[in-house]
Amino acid sequence: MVEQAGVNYGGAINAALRRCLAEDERTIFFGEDVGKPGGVFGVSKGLHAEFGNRVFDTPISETAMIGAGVGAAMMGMRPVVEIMWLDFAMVAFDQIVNQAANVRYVSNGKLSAPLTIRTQQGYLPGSCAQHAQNLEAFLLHVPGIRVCMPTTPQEAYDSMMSAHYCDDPVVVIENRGLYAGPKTEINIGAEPSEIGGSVLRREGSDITIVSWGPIISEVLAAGDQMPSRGIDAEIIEAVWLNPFDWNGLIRSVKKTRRLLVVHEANVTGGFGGEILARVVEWDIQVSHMRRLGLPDVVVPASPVLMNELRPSAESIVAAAVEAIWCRS
Amino acid sequence: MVEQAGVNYGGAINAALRRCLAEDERTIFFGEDVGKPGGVFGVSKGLHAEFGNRVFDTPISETAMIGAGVGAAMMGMRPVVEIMWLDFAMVAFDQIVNQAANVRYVSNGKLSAPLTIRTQQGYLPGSCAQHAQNLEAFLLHVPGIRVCMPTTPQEAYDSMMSAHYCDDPVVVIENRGLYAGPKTEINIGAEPSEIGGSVLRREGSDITIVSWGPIISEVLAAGDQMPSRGIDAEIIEAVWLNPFDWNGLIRSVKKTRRLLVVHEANVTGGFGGEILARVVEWDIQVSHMRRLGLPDVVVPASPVLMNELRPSAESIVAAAVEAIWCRS
Amino acid sequence: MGNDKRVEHLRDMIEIRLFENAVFDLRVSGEYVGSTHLYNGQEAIAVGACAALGEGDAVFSTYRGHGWAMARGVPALSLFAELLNRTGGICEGRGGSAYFTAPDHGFFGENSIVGAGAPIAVGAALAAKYDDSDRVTLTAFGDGAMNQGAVTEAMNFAATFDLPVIFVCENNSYSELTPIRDMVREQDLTRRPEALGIPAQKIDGNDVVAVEAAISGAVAEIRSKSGPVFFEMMTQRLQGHYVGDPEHYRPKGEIESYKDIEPIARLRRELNSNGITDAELEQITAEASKTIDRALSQAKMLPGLEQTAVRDVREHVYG
Amino acid sequence: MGNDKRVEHLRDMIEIRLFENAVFDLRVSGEYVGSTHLYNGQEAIAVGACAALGEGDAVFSTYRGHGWAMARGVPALSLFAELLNRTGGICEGRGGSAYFTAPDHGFFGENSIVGAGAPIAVGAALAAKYDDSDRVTLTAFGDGAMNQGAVTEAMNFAATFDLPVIFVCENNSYSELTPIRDMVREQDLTRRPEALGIPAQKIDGNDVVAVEAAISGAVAEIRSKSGPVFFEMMTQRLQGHYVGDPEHYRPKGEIESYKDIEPIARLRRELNSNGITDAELEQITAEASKTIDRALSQAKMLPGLEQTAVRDVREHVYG
Ligand SMILES: Cc1ncc(C[n+]2csc(CCOP(=O)(O)OP(=O)(O)O)c2C)c(N)n1
Ligand SMILES: Cc1ncc(C[n+]2csc(CCOP(=O)(O)OP(=O)(O)O)c2C)c(N)n1
Ligand SMILES: [Mg+2]
Ligand SMILES: [Mg+2]
Repeated sequence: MVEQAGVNYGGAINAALRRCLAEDERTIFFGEDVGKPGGVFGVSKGLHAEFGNRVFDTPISETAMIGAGVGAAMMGMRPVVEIMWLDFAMVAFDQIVNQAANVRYVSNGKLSAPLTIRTQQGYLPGSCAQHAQNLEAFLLHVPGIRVCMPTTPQEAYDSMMSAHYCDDPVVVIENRGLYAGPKTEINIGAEPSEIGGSVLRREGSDITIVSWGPIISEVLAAGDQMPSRGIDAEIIEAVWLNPFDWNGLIRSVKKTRRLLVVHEANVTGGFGGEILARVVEWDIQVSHMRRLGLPDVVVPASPVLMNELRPSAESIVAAAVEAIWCRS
Repeated sequence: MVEQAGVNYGGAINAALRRCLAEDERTIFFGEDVGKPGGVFGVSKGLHAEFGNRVFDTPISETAMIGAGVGAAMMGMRPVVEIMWLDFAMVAFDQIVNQAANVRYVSNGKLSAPLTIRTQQGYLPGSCAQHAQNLEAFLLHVPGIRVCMPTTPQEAYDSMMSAHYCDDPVVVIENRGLYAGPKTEINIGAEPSEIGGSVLRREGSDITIVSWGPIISEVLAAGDQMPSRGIDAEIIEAVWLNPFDWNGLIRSVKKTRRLLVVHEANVTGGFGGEILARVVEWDIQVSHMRRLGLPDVVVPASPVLMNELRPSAESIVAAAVEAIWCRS
Repeated sequence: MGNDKRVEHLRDMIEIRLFENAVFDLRVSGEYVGSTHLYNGQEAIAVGACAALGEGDAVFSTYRGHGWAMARGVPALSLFAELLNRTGGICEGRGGSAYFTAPDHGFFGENSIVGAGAPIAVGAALAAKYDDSDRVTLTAFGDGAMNQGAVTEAMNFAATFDLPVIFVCENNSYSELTPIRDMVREQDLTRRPEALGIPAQKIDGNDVVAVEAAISGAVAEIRSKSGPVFFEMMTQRLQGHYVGDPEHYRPKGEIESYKDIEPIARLRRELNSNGITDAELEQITAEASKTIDRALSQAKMLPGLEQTAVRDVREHVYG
Repeated sequence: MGNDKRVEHLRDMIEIRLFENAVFDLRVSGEYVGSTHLYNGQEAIAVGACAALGEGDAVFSTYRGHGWAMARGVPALSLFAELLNRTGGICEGRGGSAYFTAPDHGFFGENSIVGAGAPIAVGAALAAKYDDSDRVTLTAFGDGAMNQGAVTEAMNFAATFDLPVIFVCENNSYSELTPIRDMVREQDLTRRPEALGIPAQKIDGNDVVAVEAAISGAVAEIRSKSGPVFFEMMTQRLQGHYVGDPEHYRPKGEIESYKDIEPIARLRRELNSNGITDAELEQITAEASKTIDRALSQAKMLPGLEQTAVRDVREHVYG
């Protein structure tokens, strides 16, 4: 039964969590301040009141939280654990890398850990170094962990639902700058789809730009500016990074023969390198490939400094112009 | 004053630690079982007896250990902290990613953290999943952390010395399979060199193979087998991964026009992708580039299974043959 | 507790001991490779504890967990097979010595990261609040693990939410190669859980009867909805931390000093004085020995992993 | 303690309060952006503690550390400048509200990862064993941080090696938006360090005199080579966890109930009854107000980061 709801990004996640809790008894949801206070970003508002002790606040113990998620999932629950910032998961990274990721493989499939870790990341103006990193590349180097980064209300709703019904650990990386965004009508109630998939955000023929996370809005803005420079960009949002929609990417690159990857993470060791490497290894003939991301620097707190570093519509347009005019 | 010493890999590290402790009062060295027992792998044998409480055993508290290293370094010491397996650093990853890495940048250079973390990693036959990962790519995505992976006694000695005198945090990744290797004559006592640098392990003209870690021995064996297949490989060992010797790599690739990266880490998100991406971005004309690594799988304990997965001289030769004959 | 039950415990402990001895030989002779941590000397803890648990209860141990797996009823055959790269191994070769896992037997596995099993066990206990079971979860870890933050976090989490979990600290006096007494200032480890509001008790971990009694009591309390309980079980290991450990750090004569207090010797003596004859005791050992020998020879006859598991080596993986 | 010293403490506390009020206004009006955690209500702890420390001692705080920076003597000007994206900011804009760092003042910085500062402080204390200093290190963290494994590990490490460090837990009864009492079973947090062998004491953290006395005592003991000490300082915060926190979780009337016990009101009352007149007290406030106002207007006149720091934005970085 597909219904519509007018929600913003945070509201969409709230709606998805509510639905998981309502329709699936195995769901529990916990994290710091997510219960009675309804979450530092208000995302879980009302859930504790509605679902009682299935939604609860935890001590500031990320290792215990994620570990408890792994253990509960092993016993057949479908826990959703909120880690307030992905940066904070570093104190508990063992529970993701060495524990959650291994459960199914090492037990030869006798156990699984259908755990969803909801978290958010990224630099907003004024974020300090320890609250500003884009760390998806770490997770993408861990076999056994699935990762998505929704940026619209519909994507957020859908990916939370897919993550919940996935039989393996999924990290859903949200962004605090999006929670209070504009309301849009989204479909709710449809059968959750399998994890995976990308969204074609703009069709074009000259260059493929693949991106993920909130920087996609800069990419889209850049895409809109490009026609005036004679460039027609195709823009793919990789909502799911694992599994990644390689087929969609290949199709597009075969058409445009040019590729630009834009991510907010530091360039070196970021997932952009993986994408370029795969295009090379698959022998797709391209005339130009580049990455755009944060230079290899810790994020400074001052927005004045941060703005010098972060990719922007401007730098994205410039990269596209270079791809088309300087090197074709 | 350059002297010679006949040491194996473990002995070389022991010699370097002894020298740091002897010539630099700021040196302290601690970790689990490194003091009185002399280390689980015997690498620190005799150091506690010689240097007393400057070499000591710690509780099994990696977060406290690395944190203590960061704090002591901030106060002007030159601590060396041993983390028995890099896998175990996952319980304390915050202290590397969010703490050590930030000290100099965020304080605008008023503080630094000249800390050396000695650790080792990798899969040997029978290693269980949690003692088998090759995690260098995580560290290479963290601006502010330096990384090296020595594999010979001389490299181990030199990189430990360079790490010690580096003013920023360095992770020295060793390998337990190498510690008890054959003794060789190495130079000790020379002025420590700056961090960085690679070693040209074989000169050749047909294909550049860049690799790091103990898999280099498979690469070298493969290189020896290749002439019979009409291939003359150039083999670069990237002893330092950050800073990486990009110039050395470029020089070689410009000559051979073919590149193969071999690492033991999982392929997806591994540092091989970064290398291919850079070659692309620097517009170096190549006819063929590939990566070889562990497929995206948790390491199984049984050597029978593990051997199906790990790169070997055989698979390296095959990759080179493909590069030369199927696609030039 | 009557003699019958004691005899059963003795048999179980001897089987574990003989299993481990066999493992030692296999490892030393190179019939398999990989890091191996034996349970010799600590058998009373797993055997006593598992005797007090029900089928539906969940056990999480560390890498030093062969004894726990066996005490949960996992057949020695499937453990030998796991080590010897045979199909039919408990994890088809993916787990190995340090990662035995048998959920069918309520054994949710070993764990090779010190302290990491405790939070996961707490999660299993958390699940019991919602899944209408009366499952009790037990997690075992060493003295050294007490210094790993994960264990404190897990205990506090369990205390805060009154979770049905039993923490068993097997204090064998060493954290790997270093005496625990040198790595803590306060020697009484039960003070830590107490400081978190968890009732805690020191138990003679060499006394299988005492162990069973302690865990039985805890299980009864927990099933009637009380929160976590902690036991520090005092014991010793009778060999190196791992197979191959030269034990240079071990004071001379230490192992000999355990000769009479280690759990099997102790229980034999007790049964002796309860009227069980030496001949009867030898009979038990002989039977246990047969059981283990048979399991080993059966395991050796299983097909190698080459034939099956290799084909599926990438299954259950998500790159 | 005489009136003079009390008056000095009052002035310091008021300066911090007014600094934080100014910061609140700047943040709310959007003159700068970024997460900001104010110290209002907890001033007696930083002021009392820093009064007991010497120049060569080292302080590590959390993100709620503006008061600690000021109590260590870091000029308000350089803190305002840091927030307002001006050159001359204490970290030239790289640190921001949550990462003030001023080693010249023995202030080794804020830290925005809960609990992470404790192990680092322990490292600074470790260094003092070797560097011939008699440095005492003090690390402050919140009640909620007690549940972070890092803090237990740090305390145990310090206890095991008798390190010269003072752990100050500022118990303001909330971990962000959640009452600490709901997140622990045992309410007395001093039991935790005690269980690790660390002497621990609860202190009225609103009483600057009591705080100074406690820390002075600890410093004296530590300088004569005793090990770590722990204080749970009972206090309250007088506003949200961060600027912008709507504080829905806060029971009605709670803040009002603090009116008379919060440290500034308390000390004013005390001085009043010691014979200091209201007029004299107002005079102190007026002077403090002038100091802070002047610092702010000076900061606003500093050149923006655009002019200098931007050029060097990639310096000290190692990609
Ligand atoms: C996080 C982590 N640190 C270090 C190790 C290495 N290690 C394995 S066992 C062990 C000693 C554990 O001692 P204890 O907890 O007393 O257990 P025991 O081995 O005595 O059973 C250590 C340090 C590890 N596996 N994980
Ligand atoms: C590891 C980690 N987890 C969570 C957070 C988010 N967080 C920031 S402050 C805070 C509350 C801390 O409470 P407490 O320790 O009592 O200090 P207070 O804020 O009251 O001073 C939380 C949960 C964080 N910064 N780091
Ligand atoms: Mg032990
Ligand atoms: Mg608090």
